[in-house]
Amino acid sequence: MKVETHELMVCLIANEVRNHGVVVFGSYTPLAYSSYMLAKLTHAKDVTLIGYNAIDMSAVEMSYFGHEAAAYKCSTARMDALNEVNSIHLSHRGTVECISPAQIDGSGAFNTSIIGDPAQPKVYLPGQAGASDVAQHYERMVFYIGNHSTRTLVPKVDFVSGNRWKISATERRKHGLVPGPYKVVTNMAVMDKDDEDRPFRLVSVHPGLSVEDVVSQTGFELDTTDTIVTPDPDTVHLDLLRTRIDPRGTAKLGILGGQERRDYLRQIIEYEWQRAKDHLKLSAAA
Amino acid sequence: MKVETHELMVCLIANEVRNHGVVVFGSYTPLAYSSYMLAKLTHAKDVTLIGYNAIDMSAVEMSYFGHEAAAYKCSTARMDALNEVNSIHLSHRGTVECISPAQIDGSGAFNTSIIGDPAQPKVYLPGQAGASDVAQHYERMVFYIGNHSTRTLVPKVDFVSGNRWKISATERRKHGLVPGPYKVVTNMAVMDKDDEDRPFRLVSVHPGLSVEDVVSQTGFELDTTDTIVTPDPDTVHLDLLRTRIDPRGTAKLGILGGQERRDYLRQIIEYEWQRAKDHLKLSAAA
Amino acid sequence: MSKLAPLSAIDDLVRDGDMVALGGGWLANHPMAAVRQLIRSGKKDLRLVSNIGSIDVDLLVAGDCVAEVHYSMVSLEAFGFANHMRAGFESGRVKAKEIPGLAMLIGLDAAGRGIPSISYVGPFGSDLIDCNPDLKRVKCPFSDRDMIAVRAIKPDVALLHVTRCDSDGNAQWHGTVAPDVVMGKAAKRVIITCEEVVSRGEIVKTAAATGLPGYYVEAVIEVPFGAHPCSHVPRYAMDAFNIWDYSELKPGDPKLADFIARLRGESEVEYRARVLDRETAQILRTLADLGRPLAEAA
Amino acid sequence: MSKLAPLSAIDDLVRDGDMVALGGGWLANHPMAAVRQLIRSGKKDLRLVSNIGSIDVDLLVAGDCVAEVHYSMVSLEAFGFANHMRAGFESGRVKAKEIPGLAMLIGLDAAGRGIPSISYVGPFGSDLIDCNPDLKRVKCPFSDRDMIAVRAIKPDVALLHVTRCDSDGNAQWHGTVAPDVVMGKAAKRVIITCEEVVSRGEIVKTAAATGLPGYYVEAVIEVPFGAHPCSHVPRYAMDAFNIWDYSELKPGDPKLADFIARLRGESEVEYRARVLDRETAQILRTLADLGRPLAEAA
Repeated sequence: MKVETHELMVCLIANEVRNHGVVVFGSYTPLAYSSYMLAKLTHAKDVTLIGYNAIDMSAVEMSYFGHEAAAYKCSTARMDALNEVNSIHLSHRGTVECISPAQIDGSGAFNTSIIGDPAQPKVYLPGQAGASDVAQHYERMVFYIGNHSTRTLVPKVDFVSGNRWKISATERRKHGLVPGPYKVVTNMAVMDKDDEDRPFRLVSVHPGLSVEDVVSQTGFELDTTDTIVTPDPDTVHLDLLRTRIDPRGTAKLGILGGQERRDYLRQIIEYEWQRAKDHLKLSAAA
Repeated sequence: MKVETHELMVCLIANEVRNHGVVVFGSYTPLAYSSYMLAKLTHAKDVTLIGYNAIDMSAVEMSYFGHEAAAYKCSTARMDALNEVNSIHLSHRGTVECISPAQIDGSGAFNTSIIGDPAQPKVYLPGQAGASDVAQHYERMVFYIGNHSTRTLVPKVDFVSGNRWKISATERRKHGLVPGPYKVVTNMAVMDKDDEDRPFRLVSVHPGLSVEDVVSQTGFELDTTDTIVTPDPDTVHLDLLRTRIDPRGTAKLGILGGQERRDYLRQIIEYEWQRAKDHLKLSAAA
Repeated sequence: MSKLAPLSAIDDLVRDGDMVALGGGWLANHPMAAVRQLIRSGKKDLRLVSNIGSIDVDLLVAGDCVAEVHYSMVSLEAFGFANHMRAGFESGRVKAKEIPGLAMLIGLDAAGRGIPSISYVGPFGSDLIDCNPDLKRVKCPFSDRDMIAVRAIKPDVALLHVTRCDSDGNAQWHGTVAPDVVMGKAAKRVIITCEEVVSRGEIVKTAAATGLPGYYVEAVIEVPFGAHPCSHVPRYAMDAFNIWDYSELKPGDPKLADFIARLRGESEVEYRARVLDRETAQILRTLADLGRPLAEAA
Repeated sequence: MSKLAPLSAIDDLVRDGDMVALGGGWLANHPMAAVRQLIRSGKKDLRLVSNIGSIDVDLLVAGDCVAEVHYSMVSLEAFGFANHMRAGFESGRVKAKEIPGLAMLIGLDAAGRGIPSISYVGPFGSDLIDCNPDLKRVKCPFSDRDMIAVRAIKPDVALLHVTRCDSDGNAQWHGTVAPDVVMGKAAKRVIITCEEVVSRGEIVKTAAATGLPGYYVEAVIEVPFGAHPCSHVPRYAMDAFNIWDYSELKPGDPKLADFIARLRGESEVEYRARVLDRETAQILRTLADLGRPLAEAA
């Protein structure tokens, strides 16, 4: 059974979701969403998922049009965007968040703001939303990158949208922050960083790739001492993902770019639109 | 038709409620509550009443046991005790509040905290709740005092629980505060103060009392230049108060003290308890 | 993971010397069953946080559980002063820490939001500011306006009584909520007592009414009439005769010792059996039912 | 006093140069009918406040109504970048003011609560701090901890779309509320558009669902499908094909001028007639209905 890259990434991220605390869904990131659903259905039944303003939702199917409405149908409370967000983001309640930045560098700084000279930016990116706050505070951070290259994993970001202010457990505790891992999961490899002064470790390279493949595509230093091959995902995870959580493969949007992403999205929305049409016809007939 | 003192006070306070903004009910103060209901039913239909955490309640009958439940049955929203209270108390939305302190002095300072030397208080009073914040910020403040005497209207309060920080319209505007009157309504008279440096004006003395009666019972200087006799309440107000808003006269609790208040309270609760018993019997019979 | 627990769980979840925030306000919806349990288990030196307290605070002082009270107001309202608290303060046995009402809420808010302090445009003229080490006169860093900084208030425990709750701790107040939610977010441990435990499905159907999500909550305890003798609208009105009798007990009165000993000697079920016969319970419900807006009353 | 108004009331309630906060988040529930009306009435130099914006912000820039955008994120999500906003920023025609998401919420919160600034434990390592005059590095006056002060953000107007509202402005969101409530409390004037105006009695029956009480609100405008092409769950899903077509328009494209001219030339009723035939409306409702939790989907 061939594991697709986005499936491998979903399962790797799902493992980062532990059975406590709160996970908030940010912008539409179906790769991350699928990971959260997978964890919620398996090893993290007690994690509180918050999607949009729906607190404590059950796992929902990753339907492009339907997941927002679904979240409200199975949640136990409504979140206001202020106190509750503060409370989760700043007060040690948020446990893991996934962010997909345009650039990340070896210091752990990431950029979702601009490309080029900050005084005269060449490109304006969407902005960091809550990422700058979350990366500083959360127990666990995962950056996922669908196109591992020296353009995304750069020597130095053009602009620091945010970073892991304090990284090592000692420093984090000293500043009142919860310690926890700082990881990067890409289409090629898994990396992590647990000290301000040491480089990212190359934890594993995905099956079929060599350490050298990864190092050559990475713009910053990697410690490759203990690098292994990324283990295959749990087959239960993979099966749940394919058959129940994300049967249309929306997670793949997370690793596609440009026109390829748009074409893939078009297929998904056409399929679901047609399904709604069929449903209407059936209801009318009944 | 003889007007009782508490009725006169209710009607005088009702006139201070204008047809805009928000009025929040604090502790159980049926004299003030009755005033708010009266205003809401007559000249201030657009004022927003908040009782307990029931926002935008309609006027309710001043039943001792029932008014809290009634508030929830006819309100359009629920107040959280934090942001909403901040928003009303600090951001120019609250329009009038009535407070009944143990002491008030000629500077406008009031005391609901302690009697005696602050280093070694002789008596601990209940505390100022939100009064210190409200007296500073609200457009209109009314202090009502059921036992006008030199023990309540004192030369200098033992402790400043709160005050009208800035009083004159000029000073208030300069400090970002909404200008508005600072009044005292007692069982004998009406007073107001509109300048830091000038004494309270004796606006009116209640029918049957002389200016001298009031001055001799007041521990601070009064400007009696334009003092008039307190006009009779509007008969529509009085009728509504007696027949619909407060048929059992709970407002009178606001001017009684000690054992007299307890005896009066006892009558009210016995009456209402019996009414509930009768209601149950009738329901059982039906 | 179910958080359902018996009332006795409070014996372990609250420790001597803890800072304990008490929900409810005025004579409405204080967590009285939890308060009684603190007395039964003989807790000592509690540091209470009460925004608008009444019989909850007074009874704990009468039961000799309290070292200090942080409050903006405590009284028995129409029934009179909180006599036992007053006597504790006046004798110096219990420390009085009055703080402006908004400052307390803002301090709790700060704790819940992980902010070490929040400044606001507080009561500059009040004598309560300069004698309180948790308040400080500061300037707005942008406008140079006067402000009062409030240090975060972090209770060890919050005791909150709600109408309905599921076993995960998703808590719904149908009536007066007072400072409960902000206390719940500020406290390290939240103990919910509720009139009724309901299924998750019931909560999902009425999610807009959930005031505190379950991830704040450590224990859920079902206690019918858990606010008695305070009100819990819309379910029941306050039990004024019960409060009346309590308010007749003066500090030093030998009857007070009997009163406390009786509370200590009975379980909550026995308490209900003693003070809430079938008729009284029905009357309390009817008194809440009879509260009506004026349009209907007319 | 009824606050009901026609959509054209926006022409007077929003002025050129106003700071305008836009509710909604992601591709959910932006106040799109109000946005279209701003374009129709040819507003200029608006200073937008958008927490997580998308087509709302982008369309206003495309319609040449905007001088600056305060945002923490704006994108068309899976559809791609907000191209017109980007072009505006990159050409210097529109000023970009990115601010951390929590800082924006805290600044709005401060305004609503009448506090000139609130400090928090913000992102110390971010380059967004030192270049922003509305953020400042400060110390907690008690603990000396590092904090970031956020100046109050006071929009002139907030445009918010809700599910149901009464004529007094008591507003209920049944689905995604995003930063709407905090924006509504911060703004000097609040304009509510709603799917449906309902009676006060309806609101009273469901009071727990009211997010913004009427005293914040200046005008209530009934506009069915007022969030279209964004979603308004649980009533309708986003109109992805409509957004798709919009996302194909590139800055400078002559079709863009036609697109804007067409919006300008038609009323909101005509807009609905054009883009929402009966079948499309039914499909959008069905797409929302078909969103289910997994237990049911299985």
